[in-house]
Amino acid sequence: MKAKQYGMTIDIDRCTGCGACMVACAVENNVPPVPEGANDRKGITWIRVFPINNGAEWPGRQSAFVPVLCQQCGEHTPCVSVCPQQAVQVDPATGIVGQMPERCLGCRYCMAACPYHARYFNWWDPSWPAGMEKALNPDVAPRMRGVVEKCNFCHGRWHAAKQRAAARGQQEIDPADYVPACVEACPTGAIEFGDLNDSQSTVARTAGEDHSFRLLEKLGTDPKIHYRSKRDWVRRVAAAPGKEEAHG
Amino acid sequence: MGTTAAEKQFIDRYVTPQREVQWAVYARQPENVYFSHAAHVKLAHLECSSCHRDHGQADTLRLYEEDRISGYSRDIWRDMKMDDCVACHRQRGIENSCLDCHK
Amino acid sequence: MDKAFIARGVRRCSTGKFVLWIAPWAALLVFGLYSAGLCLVKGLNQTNMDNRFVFGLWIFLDLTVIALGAGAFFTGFLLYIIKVKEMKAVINSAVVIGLVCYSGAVAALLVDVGQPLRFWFTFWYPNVHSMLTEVTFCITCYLTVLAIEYLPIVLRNRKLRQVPGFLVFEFELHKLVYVLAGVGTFLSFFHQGSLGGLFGVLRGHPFAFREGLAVWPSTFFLFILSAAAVGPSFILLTTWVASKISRKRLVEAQVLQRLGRISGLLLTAYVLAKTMDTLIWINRTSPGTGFPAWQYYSWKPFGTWILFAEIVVFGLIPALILVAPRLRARTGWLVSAATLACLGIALNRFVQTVQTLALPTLGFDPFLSYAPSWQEVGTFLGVVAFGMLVYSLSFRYLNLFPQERDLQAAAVPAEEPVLAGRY
Amino acid sequence: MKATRRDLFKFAAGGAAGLALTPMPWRLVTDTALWSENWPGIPRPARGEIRTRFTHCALCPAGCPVKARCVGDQPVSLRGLAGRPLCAFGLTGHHLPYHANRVSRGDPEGAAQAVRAALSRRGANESVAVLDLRPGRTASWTYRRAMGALPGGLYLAAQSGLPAIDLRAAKTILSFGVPVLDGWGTPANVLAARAQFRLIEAEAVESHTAMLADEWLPLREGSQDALASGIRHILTAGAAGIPSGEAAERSGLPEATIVAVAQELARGDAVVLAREETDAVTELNRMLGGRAIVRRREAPAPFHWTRTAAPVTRFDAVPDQSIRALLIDESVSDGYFPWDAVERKLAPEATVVVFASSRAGYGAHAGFVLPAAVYPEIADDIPAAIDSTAATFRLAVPLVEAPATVVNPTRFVAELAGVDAGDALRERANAIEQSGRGTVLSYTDSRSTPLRDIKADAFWKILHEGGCWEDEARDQSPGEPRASAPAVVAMTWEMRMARGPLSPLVTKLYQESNLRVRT
Repeated sequence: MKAKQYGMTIDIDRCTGCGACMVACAVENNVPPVPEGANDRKGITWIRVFPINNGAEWPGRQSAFVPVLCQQCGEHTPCVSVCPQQAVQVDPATGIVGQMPERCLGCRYCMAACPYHARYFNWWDPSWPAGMEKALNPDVAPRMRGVVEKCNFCHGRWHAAKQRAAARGQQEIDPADYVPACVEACPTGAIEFGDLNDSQSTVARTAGEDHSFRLLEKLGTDPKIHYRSKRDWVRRVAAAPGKEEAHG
Repeated sequence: MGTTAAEKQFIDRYVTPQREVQWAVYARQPENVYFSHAAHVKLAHLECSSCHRDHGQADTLRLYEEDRISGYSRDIWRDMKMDDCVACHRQRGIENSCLDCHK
Repeated sequence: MDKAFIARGVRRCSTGKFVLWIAPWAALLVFGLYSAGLCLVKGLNQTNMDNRFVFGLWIFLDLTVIALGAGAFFTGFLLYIIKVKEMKAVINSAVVIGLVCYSGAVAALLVDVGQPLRFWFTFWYPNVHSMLTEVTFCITCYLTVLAIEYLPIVLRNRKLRQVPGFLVFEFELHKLVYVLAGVGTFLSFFHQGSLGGLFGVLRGHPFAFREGLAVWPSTFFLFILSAAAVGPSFILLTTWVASKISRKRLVEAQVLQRLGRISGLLLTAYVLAKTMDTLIWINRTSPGTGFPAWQYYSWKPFGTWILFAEIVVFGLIPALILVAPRLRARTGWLVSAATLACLGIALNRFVQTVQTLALPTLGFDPFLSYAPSWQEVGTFLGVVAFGMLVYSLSFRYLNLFPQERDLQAAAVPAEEPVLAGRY
Repeated sequence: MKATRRDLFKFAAGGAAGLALTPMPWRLVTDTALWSENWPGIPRPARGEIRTRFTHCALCPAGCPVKARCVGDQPVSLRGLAGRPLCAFGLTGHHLPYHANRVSRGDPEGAAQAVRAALSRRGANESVAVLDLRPGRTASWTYRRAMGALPGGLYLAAQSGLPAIDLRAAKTILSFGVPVLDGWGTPANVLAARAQFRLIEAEAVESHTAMLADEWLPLREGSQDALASGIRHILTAGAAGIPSGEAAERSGLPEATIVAVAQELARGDAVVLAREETDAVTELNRMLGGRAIVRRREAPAPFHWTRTAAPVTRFDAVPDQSIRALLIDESVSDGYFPWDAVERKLAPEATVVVFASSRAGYGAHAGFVLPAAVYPEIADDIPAAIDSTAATFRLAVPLVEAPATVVNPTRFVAELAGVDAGDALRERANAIEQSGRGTVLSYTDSRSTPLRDIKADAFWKILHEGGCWEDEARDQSPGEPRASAPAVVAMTWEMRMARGPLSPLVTKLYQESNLRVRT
């Protein structure tokens, strides 16, 4: 089987900041709601949409939304090398950076290492309103308190696709059969998903387009999430490392 | 049905009050394991007995044992441990990263 | 009433007085245990750390305390490997300090992880590429070494040595001391370094990221050097404080000065190295990752003053004082210089941990601030109290300062027949 | 021999050393680590056969088609169909039965008696009324029939015979605070038409729509009419409205901007949308006379319903202090009246009964709160959205079993009035089927067939297994812009946030992130 490099291209100009991706992700991956009073820094959102603006006042003011999820770094993957007990691993077959909650000690070193803040810690044991645990997705195991978790391109769906392929007696999964929840949920089709190694795939094409960039590219972590915007200020704010202007 | 004492008891306990039977599964893997029988039977053509013991042949079932602290079936820790999965995968040269089997 | 336990020939305050001194620390320890217990039972939601500020007070504490505890291995190194005889006067105290610091740090670490029940995973499934693995292994090993080094000191207690078996054991153990010192030194060099590496390898945080030799970023070596430099200062400081509190002369003056001198020399070397490292970082490393270095200091309150304070106020100045014989000779200068040095190391560790996490990386990140919750502070204080208790008890019942008795005898002649001192 | 203290120490030390050699400590270490994987507090998702079921989202009139992934009968995730995406609320619809402030029990008998008592002591010009927060449903017909049968019965609704907005016919849209790009109308339609129309969003705060609009006019709070009539003044060359200077003065916008907007509207095919439609807005629309405002034909209903049904009374047309007993169906709502507006209409000591699934609504003020089923627990049809030019008939079918305690509002009201509610949805379906108009789209095989080629039972089956009837788009005669606005507040994002019911996961949008602001 040829090794895949699953990746995404996100068209910022298409994102309406509706938040469907965030909610769909939480539903798909059994991410619990935070307890009352917890803030945005203690909650878990595998994909998070940041509102940004060009810092100007009306009429010059412009705003946009940047969805940020695990960038699935392919090189010097910051979180992999730091984990003291091999709870993080880049799957050679898919290029997906996997996090193993059951192996995780909860030292949070990987979170400190991640420049995208795409990793989340379970500060509480997961809890859903009475009865709602019936509505959990059987393909994803709920995590326990005290471990780190993150986006893994809806790996439950990858398993399901594998399963269907196997039932058909095939090894390879059908690309159309495996799409992460956020991609599926996005009403404007701002997010494209596919195999970057496959030159036929949409992502492989759009990733190379003009106006496309990656977050903190200069860190040399070779992220597999490519962003795109025709607006210069968006590229400036989103691509540039920590500037004082334009905070969400 | 209900001829033997056991069957009768079963009917009184579960069928009549329509209660779900809490089946004790020897091979119940932990929640974080994704196991596809299709992949192992249809693609790899494994015999059932190669993982599950020869329940087919036996006419009595072993007692189900469960670890008091971890709550896992003892069978898993006997011959369905992760090490066993990994060993077999290695042997057959199937790529094994955590995410292959863990969900 | 506990006279039987107190070493011959030294004076200790009355039991009642001692209990009074112990009591508040004991209370603090209990409070610390309670806060730590909360974090263990209810989970880390008890802290004010969050997904962005993943490390807080505790990691800062660990790094600082371990740096200060370096006095233990370094004094041992000086005494047994380089044969600096003066160190004999403080080695026991140094060992206790080391033990206190390291056990405290390890305790704090155990509370800091989300799944303490899985602490052994690191040993069972180690990832050899992780600096944290290195730290964990070295610190646990070194803690064992310290315990073994501590044992003979305990066994030499007046009461315990009545057990013949102990005496023999202690004697045998003492032969090992050189080996232990060697091993301790080796381990310490490594984990002090890897503690530095911990943040130096974070290419995700260009503020902390450093290039270096092979797998080790420059901070690896800077941490070794700084720890070695400040260790003696801290021993100096603690000895001085102990003698002030107990109102006794514990060591001869030149011992402290010797400590100060060593500390000063190393500190000078450290300041030079640190300066060079900073320059390289500002001009090459940081820009290379797309982050102009000025940017880090554009976030109040972390202005460039912090860099200045770290290198000059708490680095260069104490270094100069300590290397200057005339200043060193004056206790006031000596002690305050040592204090500055210790504060400097704390500031450096603070910058490494807290400032690194506070600075934004993405263009649309906010600058973060964080204040520890009372549970965190409680645990922190618990560790401090634990240290005070162990040290106080050791000071009272064990022979931490071999010179004390002679100084005592010299001060008060014929207190009791001099011969009585040699058993 | 007697044991000394030292022996005790020895024993302890020996015991500790010995224990370390047994497997006990090691097993303990392993098992506790395993226990940390499934200690109490970590729920176990149910396993079972994966099924797919179709329904329609009843949370707003968009009524988006829903593809539910179920384990056994329990839906575990909802998805839209290709090109018909779900919003954040729709995606979490299957959580609503478990939402936090759900009304669990009530006192139906007590409520019924109270209403009957109220009826008996009803004054000459006092009325008993049903307030329907989602008019245009089959349930609404049942209410109207019931009220028609009751002496002094009134059927109250926010709007009647609303004109539809045909986005395809609009080139320029001036919106006063309407979240056009943030959940208004049918998102799929809006997205499809987005490329063709230019959106000018006049709103005091920078809402999501304001961010995404082609132009944002940050006018002062409450200066909507000023801007509207200012524009009118320009378009009529000073014949009507207020001078643009004054408009600029009051709205806080540069005069040049207002003029530019006016000119843009003048280019034709422009429509003005407003969250609160006032005369100024209506006048402006009438003047622009865009083709975007069209009249929509209602879906057919059984003849005997239309004969016996009470007329739709606009809520604000009811005289004050005249309602003796008020029944409010809050189980689904596309907008609501502020409570003080409702209170004004009530007679002293009036009886108020609220059917609600969430405690966040009128329940606080009502004498009786009866638990109602929530989507997706109940079969209900969804009225056509404001931007659909043709009538539609689609069902939200139950995916989850409703708790035993819930009360069916329509049945309750019908029994009260002695009207036989029967299987209203089925009757309606038959009526539509007899009309033979329009086409039926089935989601299971995504085929659309003319209704006349389908038998009644087949039609009913399709409606239940995921299918939708759409009227043929005839009669596009321009609709009359509404004269004056009822004091209804449209169900915007903020409203949903405030009144619920909500999935606990929606907190991701405003608590675990700062994407949305909860007001």
